[in-house]
Amino acid sequence: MLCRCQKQSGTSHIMELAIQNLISPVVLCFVLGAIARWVKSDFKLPDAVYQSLSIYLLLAIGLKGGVAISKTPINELILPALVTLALGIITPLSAFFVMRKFGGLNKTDAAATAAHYGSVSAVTFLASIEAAKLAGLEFEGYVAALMALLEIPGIIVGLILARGKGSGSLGSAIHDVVTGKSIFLLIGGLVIGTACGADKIDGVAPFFIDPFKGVLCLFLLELGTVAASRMRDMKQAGWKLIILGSAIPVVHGILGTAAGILVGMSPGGAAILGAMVGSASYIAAPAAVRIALPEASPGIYLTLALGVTFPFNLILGIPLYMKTAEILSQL
Amino acid sequence: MLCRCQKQSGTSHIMELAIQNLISPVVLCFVLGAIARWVKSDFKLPDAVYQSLSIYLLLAIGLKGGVAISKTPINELILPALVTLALGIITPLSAFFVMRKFGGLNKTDAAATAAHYGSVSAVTFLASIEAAKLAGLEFEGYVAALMALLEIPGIIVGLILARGKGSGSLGSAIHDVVTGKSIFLLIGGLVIGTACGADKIDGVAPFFIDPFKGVLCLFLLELGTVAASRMRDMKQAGWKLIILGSAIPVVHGILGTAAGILVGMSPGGAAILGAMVGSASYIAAPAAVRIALPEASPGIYLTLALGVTFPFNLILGIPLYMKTAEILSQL
Amino acid sequence: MLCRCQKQSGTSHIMELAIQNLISPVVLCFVLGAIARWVKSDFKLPDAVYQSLSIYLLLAIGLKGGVAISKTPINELILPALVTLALGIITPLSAFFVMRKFGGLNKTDAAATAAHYGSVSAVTFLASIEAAKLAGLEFEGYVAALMALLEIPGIIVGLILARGKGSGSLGSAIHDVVTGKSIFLLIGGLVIGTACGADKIDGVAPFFIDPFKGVLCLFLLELGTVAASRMRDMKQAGWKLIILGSAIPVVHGILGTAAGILVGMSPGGAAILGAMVGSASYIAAPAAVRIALPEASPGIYLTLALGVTFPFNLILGIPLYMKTAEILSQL
Amino acid sequence: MLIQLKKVTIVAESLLKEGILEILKAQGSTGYTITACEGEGSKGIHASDFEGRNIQIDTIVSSEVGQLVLTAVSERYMKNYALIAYMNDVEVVREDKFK
Amino acid sequence: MLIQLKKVTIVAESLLKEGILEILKAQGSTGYTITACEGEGSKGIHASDFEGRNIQIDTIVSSEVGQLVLTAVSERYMKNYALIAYMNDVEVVREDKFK
Amino acid sequence: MLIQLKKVTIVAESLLKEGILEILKAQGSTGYTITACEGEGSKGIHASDFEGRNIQIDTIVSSEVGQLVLTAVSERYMKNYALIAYMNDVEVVREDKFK
Ligand SMILES: Nc1ncnc2c1ncn2[C@@H]1O[C@H](COP(=O)(O)O)[C@@H](O)[C@H]1O
Ligand SMILES: Nc1ncnc2c1ncn2[C@@H]1O[C@H](COP(=O)(O)O)[C@@H](O)[C@H]1O
Ligand SMILES: Nc1ncnc2c1ncn2[C@@H]1O[C@H](COP(=O)(O)O)[C@@H](O)[C@H]1O
Ligand code: NA
Ligand code: NA
Ligand code: NA
Repeated sequence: MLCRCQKQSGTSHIMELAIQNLISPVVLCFVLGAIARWVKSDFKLPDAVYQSLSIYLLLAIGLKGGVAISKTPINELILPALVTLALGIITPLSAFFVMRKFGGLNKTDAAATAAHYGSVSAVTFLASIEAAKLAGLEFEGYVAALMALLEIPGIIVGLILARGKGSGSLGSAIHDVVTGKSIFLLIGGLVIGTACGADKIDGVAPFFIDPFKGVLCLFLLELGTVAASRMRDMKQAGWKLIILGSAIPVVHGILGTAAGILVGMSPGGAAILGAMVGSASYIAAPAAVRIALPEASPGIYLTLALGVTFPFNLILGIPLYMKTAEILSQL
Repeated sequence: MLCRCQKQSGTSHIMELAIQNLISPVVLCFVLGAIARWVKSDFKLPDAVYQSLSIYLLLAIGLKGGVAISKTPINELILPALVTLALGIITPLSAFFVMRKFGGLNKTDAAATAAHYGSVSAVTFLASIEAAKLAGLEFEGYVAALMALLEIPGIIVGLILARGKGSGSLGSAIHDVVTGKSIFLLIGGLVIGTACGADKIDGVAPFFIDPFKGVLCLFLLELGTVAASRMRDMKQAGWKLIILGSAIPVVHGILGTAAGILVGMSPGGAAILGAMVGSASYIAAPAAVRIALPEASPGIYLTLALGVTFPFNLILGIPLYMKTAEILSQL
Repeated sequence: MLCRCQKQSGTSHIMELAIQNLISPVVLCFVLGAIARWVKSDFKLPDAVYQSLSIYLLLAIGLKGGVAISKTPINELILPALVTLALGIITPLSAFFVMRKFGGLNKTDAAATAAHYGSVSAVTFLASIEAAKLAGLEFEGYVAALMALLEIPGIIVGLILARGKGSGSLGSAIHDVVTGKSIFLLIGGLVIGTACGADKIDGVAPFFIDPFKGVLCLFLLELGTVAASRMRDMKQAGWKLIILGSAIPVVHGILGTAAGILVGMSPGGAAILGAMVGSASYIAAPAAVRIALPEASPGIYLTLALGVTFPFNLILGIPLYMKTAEILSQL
Repeated sequence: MLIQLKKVTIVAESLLKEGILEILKAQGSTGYTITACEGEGSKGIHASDFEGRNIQIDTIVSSEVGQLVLTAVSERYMKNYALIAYMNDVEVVREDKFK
Repeated sequence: MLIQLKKVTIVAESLLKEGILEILKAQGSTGYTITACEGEGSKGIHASDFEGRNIQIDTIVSSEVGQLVLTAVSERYMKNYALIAYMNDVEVVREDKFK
Repeated sequence: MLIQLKKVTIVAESLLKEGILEILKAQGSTGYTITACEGEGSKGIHASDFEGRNIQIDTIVSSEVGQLVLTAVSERYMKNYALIAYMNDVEVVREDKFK
């Protein structure tokens, strides 16, 4: 009875969290961008600036994460890192299985989609951090390092799953993934942040740390217009896929959250890990998949990642993972 | 006698205000930009960045204004809002009348120009805020909301004035105005700011609020080069129009200031309202007018708005409205 | 014996300084950019943004320098200014001589290179300021004004040295140099900063001052990729030139440092002056030289300035000048 | 394997983008490429710098569609707006993409 | 003084940049010009907005090289990627730059 | 209604912008369109990244003016600067805009 009662209050709490999460500059800017597209406004962030904001965000995430690593004893990092790597291998497999079995996708499309769900969406990661802060939850600073770890394996597993189906060598595909600008900047930032430590990074905080959230708003404004375009393409993906695009993040997200709690992370940190695991990449993965798996249909994987799963996580997923973390941490 | 005496000290005070207003980073950057053009420097802010600065400024104005609205009891807002709307309908009519009667413009050109004077220049608004701060004047935070209100009706009245003269439907013209990026972002920012309130907007203040004035400097640097090009086109407009382009802001500006005082705004707020009413739009209005009134000559309306009225207000108009507000508030 | 002992500890101290200098966000971002090029990452800061960061940095240097000038009694400025001008005339002559005598360059190429070594690299200047801060050294705020002074004469002397060899009029070349965007913005910023003074510039500090170092990081990230490309072109320049490209900054840098100490500057300020004098321009000079001396080979002067001398100063030169300043100031 | 088609190029102030694209679609063009550009011509003034500079729109079409596009665009915009339009021969791979 | 050559133009999603440039080099082109652009065609979706929009690659080559480039590019990319390719005649100054 | 003219295209390092535009005006061109671009050719190095990359300048002119422009540009710049220049036939609407 206590359990059910808790569950009920939990449910209502999730709605509150969801609403509190919704009414934030970050989420509302995303919504505003989507509206811009829907009302056919001519708003458009110039390409050069949109790309530069990406560069800024990834480098800044890296720097912040690096500082956190420099403060964390290595043995505290090992377990979360291993679990993150494991999740980066498991989740593309489960996504592949689901997409083949229930989604009716061919092998290449399923593998391409799996690569996206195995990797991570940097913006979902950031949104989950904002949500955790808003909810007053503490979290481990090294989560950004986990994000970097989570980006790569999923993509590689996805490409391996598609193999045989023609396409180039795996080696050159992996080189492309690792030197691709998004992962390169993230890892570069992590290394610089770790090497410099908190004191020296402090000097660049007024650029890389303090205005970060505002820059994220501007980025999401543009991402909203892009996501809204993807939502229009949903017919191509079909209803079955759209439902799976909401179900997979729930499963993966809860899995990630539970794993985080299990290895002793704080509820906030576990929820953030859950959001990462539940998210689907739409920056690093699409570029890699497009080159390595040209026959896969971007109309499927991009629409799922950016048109379905990203908004789902932003609005419902993240509060759900936070609530899950809270409940699990009390067990 | 007291009156004359006051007037004299008033006059000298205006000069002081004007000089104090002139020697500010914002104004001097505008002047530097104009000089760049005059000495044929190759300085040029890349287009993509200039557009992004506009986006930033409009969104930031909106957010700030929204926070102010969220703090203001609605009944305090009603009267200033109504008076602003009224001014947005009256001023294009008076500008139309003057341009037809004294400016010798044909109906279309007069209506196009009226649309500009009926709307508002966001940068003049910002410059008046800086000037008010510099002069130590308090003002109402909700003025940004008034600016949003003032942007639209003037353009619509202008388009109506031109009607009959061929051109497309008014409905689609209005759709274009409201979804045009400048007004869309301003209103979007207002809504987000109002919904989030001060606490949540605080998190993005290091991006949207603190560096705002510096960004404005960079924007004005480029705007200076654009305005200097317009000043070269003054021959096309003719001396008569240039004189009117300085007289109209004085009349509208004093009208706006007086109206502000009348509805109980502070001297600072009334002066800012005056600057808005006295200003001529050169972002939203030109785009709308160009599409809806193609026969109207941009060589007239753009030169007046950006080459004559904007620098006039920046240098002389704003101090004048501040002095006017001070005098009227003491009556 | 004391001297030798000092020298030893001095040497070790230089290594420490060099390492401390290396492990900073600014330098590591430069290295990261170079690595991006070496591993063939597709990282690239869009051109429009790179140009805008230049604009930002130059204007900000100017504003800061202007504030410093507004606080400094003129008579304190005169001596350093005169010595800077003298160095701006001497160093292109010595570079020309060395490049002709030891570098085996023809007259035009030697003059073109001399113009670069006579002028100053803004980014080296900034890096030396960061290094001085890191080392806890105080320095004179007016060094930015010295930098502006040092930019122009070297270029003009270089062009004069090349004369006779066809090419256009010196007058129009000088006009181009002075109205070229980099020098125009620097001087414009200085004038605005001086006119406004500390109080008014304070209002734009959250944009122009606080995030400055972070912006510099982003700029150096891109500059690293550009410099790495230049390093690839080193074969064209040849080993003799590469050695000279490291020797000249040492000589000029120590000369500049000594001159700074001589006119009574602080050790920090003298080291910064040394870094400026030892640096070679790769923004203002190349543009001017390319137009005025088209026969000169960019493969030589650009590679020397950006591929050899800039990284040399960043990593070894600056600590050397700081150590030199320390030693000389104790004499 | 190469087929003779026309490339129609329209350089115009960027405000006209939507309208020109509508014309292209209506006249039977199956695709287009837009490039940002600047320029000068007989009409010195552009409506708004906030709206960006000029755009160049290229579309590969059959000769007949090309004629129709040029006529429609110039009739609708040439008088009042800054705009030029021209076309030239191109040899294209895979003609089926343009039908 | 003017020599008749071909200008080959390829408009493609920007991810293909490296691959296309490799083909150009392999087939004997001595230079190229790249412009950023946007567009629409038969393939609506592009891989990643982070990677930038489309690119247009122009290369001035002899007629034979032009044929080779068009064939190689369309064989390698036309099926799966958003790409068009065409060429037209140009009269060029200083032909030695293109050999 | 369509008139045969020439489109002259010049791709050059962006520092040359002012000089090239002067030549255009002097030789009788009535307008031009500039696009930002990047590229590679025989001259690997460009003067300054701060000044931006290459520019492409297009101008629609008569055949005679085209010849003059090509000659003037190549004489003045071809030797020392990174630059190519060529022209091709175009069919233009409203020839009066180009005279
Ligand atoms: N002769 C020309 N050659 C190339 N582009 C031109 C020419 N004339 C005009 N343009 C372009 O077309 C735009 C509009 O021209 P206009 O309507 O003549 O002002 C200009 O801004 C240029 O970009
Ligand atoms: N008919 C066309 N005319 C001009 N550009 C086109 C045309 N069709 C396609 N394109 C360009 O080529 C790109 C790829 O086309 P597609 O493979 O058909 O999607 C588009 O994004 C356009 O930039
Ligand atoms: N064969 C070519 N095809 C297209 N563009 C070229 C070609 N050769 C050179 N270019 C362009 O012209 C510029 C200058 O060429 P160059 O003088 O050969 O270095 C290059 O940066 C390219 O943008
Ligand atoms: Na994931
Ligand atoms: Na007004
Ligand atoms: Na120097």
